[in-house]
Amino acid sequence: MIGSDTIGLLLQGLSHVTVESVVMIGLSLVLLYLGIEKGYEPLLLLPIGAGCLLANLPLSPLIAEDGMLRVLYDMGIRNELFPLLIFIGIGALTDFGPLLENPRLVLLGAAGQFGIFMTLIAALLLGFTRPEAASIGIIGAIDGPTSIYVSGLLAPHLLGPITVAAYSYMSLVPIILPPIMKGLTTKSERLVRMPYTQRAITRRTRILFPILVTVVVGTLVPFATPLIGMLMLGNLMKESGAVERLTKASAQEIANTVTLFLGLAIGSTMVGGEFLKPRTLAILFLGIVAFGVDAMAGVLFAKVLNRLSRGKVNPLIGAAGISAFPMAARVVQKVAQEEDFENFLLMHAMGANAAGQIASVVAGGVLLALMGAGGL
Amino acid sequence: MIGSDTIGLLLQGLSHVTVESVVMIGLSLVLLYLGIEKGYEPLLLLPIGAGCLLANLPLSPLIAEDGMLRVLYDMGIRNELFPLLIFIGIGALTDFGPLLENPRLVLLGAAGQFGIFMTLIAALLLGFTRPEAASIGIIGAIDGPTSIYVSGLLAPHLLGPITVAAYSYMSLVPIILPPIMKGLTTKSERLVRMPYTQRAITRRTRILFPILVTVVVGTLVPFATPLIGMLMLGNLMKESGAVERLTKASAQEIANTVTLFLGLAIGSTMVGGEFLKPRTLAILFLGIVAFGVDAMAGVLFAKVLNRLSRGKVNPLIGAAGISAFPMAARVVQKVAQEEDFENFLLMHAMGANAAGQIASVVAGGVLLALMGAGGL
Amino acid sequence: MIGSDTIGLLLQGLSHVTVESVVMIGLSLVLLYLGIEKGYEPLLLLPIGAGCLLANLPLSPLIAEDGMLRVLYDMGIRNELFPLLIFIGIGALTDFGPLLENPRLVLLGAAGQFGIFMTLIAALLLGFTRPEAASIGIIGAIDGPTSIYVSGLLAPHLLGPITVAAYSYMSLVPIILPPIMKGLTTKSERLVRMPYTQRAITRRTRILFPILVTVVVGTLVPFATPLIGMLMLGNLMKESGAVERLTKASAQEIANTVTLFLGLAIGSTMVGGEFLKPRTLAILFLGIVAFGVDAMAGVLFAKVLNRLSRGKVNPLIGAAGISAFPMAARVVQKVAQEEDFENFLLMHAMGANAAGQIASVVAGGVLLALMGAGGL
Amino acid sequence: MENLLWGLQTTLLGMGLVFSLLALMWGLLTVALRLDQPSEPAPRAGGPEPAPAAPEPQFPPGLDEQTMAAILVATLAHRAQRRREAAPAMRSYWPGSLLYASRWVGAGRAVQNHGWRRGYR
Amino acid sequence: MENLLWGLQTTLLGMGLVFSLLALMWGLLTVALRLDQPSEPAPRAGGPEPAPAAPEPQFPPGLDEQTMAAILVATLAHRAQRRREAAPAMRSYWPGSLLYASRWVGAGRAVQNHGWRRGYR
Amino acid sequence: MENLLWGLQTTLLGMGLVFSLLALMWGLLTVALRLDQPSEPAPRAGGPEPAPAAPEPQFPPGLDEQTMAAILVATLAHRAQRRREAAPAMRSYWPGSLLYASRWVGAGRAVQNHGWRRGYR
Ligand code: NA
Ligand code: NA
Ligand code: NA
Repeated sequence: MIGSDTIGLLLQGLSHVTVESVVMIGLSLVLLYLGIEKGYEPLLLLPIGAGCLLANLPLSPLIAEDGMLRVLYDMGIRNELFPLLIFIGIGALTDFGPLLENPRLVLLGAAGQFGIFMTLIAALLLGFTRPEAASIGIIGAIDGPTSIYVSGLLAPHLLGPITVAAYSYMSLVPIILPPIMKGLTTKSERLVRMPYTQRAITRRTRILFPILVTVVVGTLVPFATPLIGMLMLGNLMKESGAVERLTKASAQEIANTVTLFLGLAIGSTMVGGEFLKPRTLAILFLGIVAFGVDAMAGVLFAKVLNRLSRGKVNPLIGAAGISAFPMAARVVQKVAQEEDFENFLLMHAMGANAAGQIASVVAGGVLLALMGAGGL
Repeated sequence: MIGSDTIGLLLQGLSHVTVESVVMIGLSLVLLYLGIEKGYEPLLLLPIGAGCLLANLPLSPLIAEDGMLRVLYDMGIRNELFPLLIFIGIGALTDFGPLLENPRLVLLGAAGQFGIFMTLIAALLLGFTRPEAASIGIIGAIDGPTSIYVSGLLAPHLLGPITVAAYSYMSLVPIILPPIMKGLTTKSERLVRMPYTQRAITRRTRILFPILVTVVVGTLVPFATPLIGMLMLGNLMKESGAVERLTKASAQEIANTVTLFLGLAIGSTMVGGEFLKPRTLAILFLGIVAFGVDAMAGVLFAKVLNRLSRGKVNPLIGAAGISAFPMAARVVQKVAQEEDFENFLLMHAMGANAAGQIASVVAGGVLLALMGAGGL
Repeated sequence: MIGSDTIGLLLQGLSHVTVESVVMIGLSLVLLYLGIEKGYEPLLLLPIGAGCLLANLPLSPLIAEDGMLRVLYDMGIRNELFPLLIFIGIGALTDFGPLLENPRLVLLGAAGQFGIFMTLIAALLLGFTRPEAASIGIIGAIDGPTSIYVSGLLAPHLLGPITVAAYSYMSLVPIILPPIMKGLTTKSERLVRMPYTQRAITRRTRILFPILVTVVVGTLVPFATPLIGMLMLGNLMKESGAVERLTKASAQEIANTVTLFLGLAIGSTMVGGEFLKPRTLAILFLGIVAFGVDAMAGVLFAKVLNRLSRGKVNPLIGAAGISAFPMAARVVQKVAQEEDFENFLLMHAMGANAAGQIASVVAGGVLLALMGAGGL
Repeated sequence: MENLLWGLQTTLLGMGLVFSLLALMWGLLTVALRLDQPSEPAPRAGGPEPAPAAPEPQFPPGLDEQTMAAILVATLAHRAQRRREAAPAMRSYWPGSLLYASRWVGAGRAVQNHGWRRGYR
Repeated sequence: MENLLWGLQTTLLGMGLVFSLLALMWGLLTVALRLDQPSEPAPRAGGPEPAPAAPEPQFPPGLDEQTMAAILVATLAHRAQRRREAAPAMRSYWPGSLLYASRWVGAGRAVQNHGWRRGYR
Repeated sequence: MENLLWGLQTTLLGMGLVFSLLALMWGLLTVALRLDQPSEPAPRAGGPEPAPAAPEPQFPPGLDEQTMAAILVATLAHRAQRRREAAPAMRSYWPGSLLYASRWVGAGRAVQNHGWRRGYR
């Protein structure tokens, strides 16, 4: 028999609407707006926004036990499977050729990770714990899956804001970088043309490169093995040309499916009270610090190289060392062309950018090692 | 040493053949025949038939512990992941434009759910328990994933016959509907031409629609959040046009893979003694009741609208409110053309049909809420 | 505070490099070389090599708890899901037409499994346990997923070397088979032309064939149900023509994704001390025995058929009965053409080859039954 | 008997809820659509401008209209053929989907394109 | 020693089972194929009708046979090129698969198309 | 305060490690690339041979250069159109990827193609 209490129970959805949930739904609408209308990394922000919206509906069964969003979270976030699978696809789409043609660019990638550590210190000063600070710092890797992987291990409760910050700012790279690049360089520096080598990269080298990097980095920083291993596995599959079916599957079917699941699952971690704390704002603020410091360090280091090489290095390409593959390289080319339309820096910038990609992963592993070794 | 008992053990397959298993294998052959030769929803009936066949072979390791069919069941049926993933794909393939052009059609979708509750009462009278009766009633949603989702929660032991009934009758819609439509309408009613509005639906509206529906339905009927949320997520991805890769993955790779796994897993629940009970026949009978009552209620309600609008609504489109997307709309157009070859009802029928799709999901959530609130 | 011990901890990767891990990494490089440069089944050997490399890096987190390679292993190797999914795709790509046109070729498939049992005996003599010997023998099935399935059940610790042996030798079929074929046949035998029947195979027969085989084999050898069931499910989907989307998904998206995961997971089982034992060499040696005995038995049995049919059977097609689908059939055609350019044996060889595919699966099931019944 | 009563209550409550929810959606939709209209400036203000005259086709010497037409037909036929042969991955919309059928739908609409609000019988 | 005995038994039993099962399958197939034949009405009854004569090709004025051929060749070459370039998803059958090779297979069959039962050497 | 100290230490150690690792990689790469060079025999030894003269284009009678060009253009335009329309699955490389842009990249390189080691300003 259906009693009078049933009616009350039927309205329990409405009665569980809270201020927090309304604010969070508003926030998810903002994420959807940024993704759809503003075009900020829609492949990630749309699923994250949708996951956030669905998780904050009152009494949402999707995040209850056996709820779909929780199933997805357990399937690939808790064990870090999803970001690693995405890395295979990224590796399959990355061309390390420009880096191989000009190996000295490797160092630019290292400089572009300085923001990670500055942000870590800033986060400590704001009162975050060490693992939290390291997770926030990793926004400065400016590489989505690396941020997800590291913060998923060190501070899973901050996964939501960190991922959102990482991807949002990454899509803002064309806006964030140019003022920094112009402010730190002189016009004559920006006019430097960089010559190209005649060096032809053999297929053998292209195949050996990912293997070599995996073995060296993996041996010296075991914590980086999963990240660098999957990135280089994808690259090896592409360069070998022997397993086109697998390369395509990694870069398309697997990457698309995992991106959708990953976004939904990360969005579902952004629930009400846990998210709506001042620290979320602090993370968003620290994220922009991370991007800025990265770019500055990259450009300044490139200026040093410029001096050392007696003017043969255009300092602009330092900004491509921050990672944000491959947008940063295009921004560099655009800024260079504003000064000299015929200056063709793209391939050098691509080299620095690929170096930044590797350096981000290395920095992620180093950070995990430092936390695992002496920080926890 | 291989002894004489080994020979006996080798023949244990043959010795475990039972009457039930033979009957079930025969039944699986019928399902395969319906799917392959008759073309009744082969995408579902072929995997279901195959799953049923493989599960009923003697001592089948596929349904033993760690057997593949059981693994698939645990992967996506027990936690309802598979029907929800399929809903993303359905949403990505559904065009709510015709409904937005003519929002009053929404009510036709509501009328087309009457069969759910009539069937529930009939099932109660036949002696089914309340959760079983509700699960059987949901066949009247005339929407595959909704039926699987609801009966998977309320009465998983009936999942097999309910799914088979839902999909079989759905493919019979072109045969079931016309006599009901013709019997309940007059020739002059069937001749009514419905004019089209000049209304243009902006992209903004198309994007806001899925979000709005998710928030409203999810807040008022939390039990419907997973179903409506995933349907609308797929639609949002499509209409946004910002994540084509994810839309394609949802509608193709994910949908295809999940359909295969879902069918196999559901087929594997139809095992011998558990299935071969009079109640299975009763479910098949009640399923046809559900379809009939749905169609009648839809047409009769459209007749009421016809009166209220002074003859501007063709009652035939009521039959499209039952869901069975998108077959029902085509059947309506075909019946209308038999009377007047130039009558172009398709877009109105599509609107009613999309309304039926939403209403089915809402009805599924309402049913779960009523069961959760006062019925269990 | 970071103390002096941290520096030691940071170098723990280097300090955990062992002789075994270096040797294993060298071995993984050999596998990658064979796959990429030599083209030995790169779809499997590249992922296996990569998995082996990544698992043997010092302190590899990929094989720690919740490490990605372990997650993949648990996802699809422990429960045998992956090889069975691959079998669906193989079934979808196999054409049993040539076998149906000439059903007597079925027996050639049976003869081609003799190597399984000879190898089993040889392995017993070398001191392997019974389950290990059976797992090594199954290399003689000359069918990748069957080897993985059977050895995964009987001796999972030998999965790595057995899979590597199975796939490596399979890609060597064009080198292994011709000398055996030529050594065991006379020139006049190799010149035999085999006529073709006029028999047209109806669609009905093509659809009934996979169902019939599943029911018969599954009833008589329940242990073979998963293997034969999935192979025939794929074939049924293809021949029915009713579920093209599912067929395509099985043969492409699912097959590609699972192949990658399967290879990585199997590679990750080949870790240091466990692998570097004399028994691994023994397995590689026994594998080549299995291939040789299979081919010999197939050719000799075909010679018997040649006598019985008064010279109407070309003994070369016996070599196609070993399975190794579809390479073996092409090798047969090539050897036959060396003697008589116009001799067109391909379709007969394809028939024998398809028979070998079925017989391999049957033999795998029989072996499991014998082990389960009297051998463990 | 108690079950029957429960069933009737469920029916009443269930259909009531379904209808109310969809009616609410109708209301919201109507409001949303009304809000949406003003954002589109009336496109008819001032009447449509005459379309610019199509440029006269120019043929290179030695390539007359017939040849051009043949090339065009061959290309179009080939394109259609490719489209038919193509795997599902190539199609933006599935065959049989609403969008794919848009030309037919368009034709049907053209026949009946009368305003919804104006009297029509 | 015991192991060896067990191995021999396994071999005997195993090969026996494999052969029996496949022989059983042979029998079933033979029966199934025999049952299948009657359902096809003999297609030769009355002899095959002569194929209708191919229509004479019609060329539009100004577009002679050479031009038509050139257009055809360009289109076919382009199609083949597209096919080669296409991702695997575009192919109905995998390269090297039996079905893809059907023309070659057909040719080979044509050479040797003699009844299986009639004497042939 | 202790946290700050830890942070500074982490920064020092972290950036030091990152720089060392990448410097190590630079060294290894340089060695690897140097080892790689000899395997390619100097292609310039003896100077490049003159390319064989392109064969003169042959036109069938009735199909002049203009028509050929028209056919070619139609085919190329169609191909480009197909490529643009194609689903991602059809493209070997994603639009915007480095490889897809190879012609532009090539052009840019041609402008600046001077040896890295030779003096250049
Ligand atoms: Na970075
Ligand atoms: Na419905
Ligand atoms: Na075999």
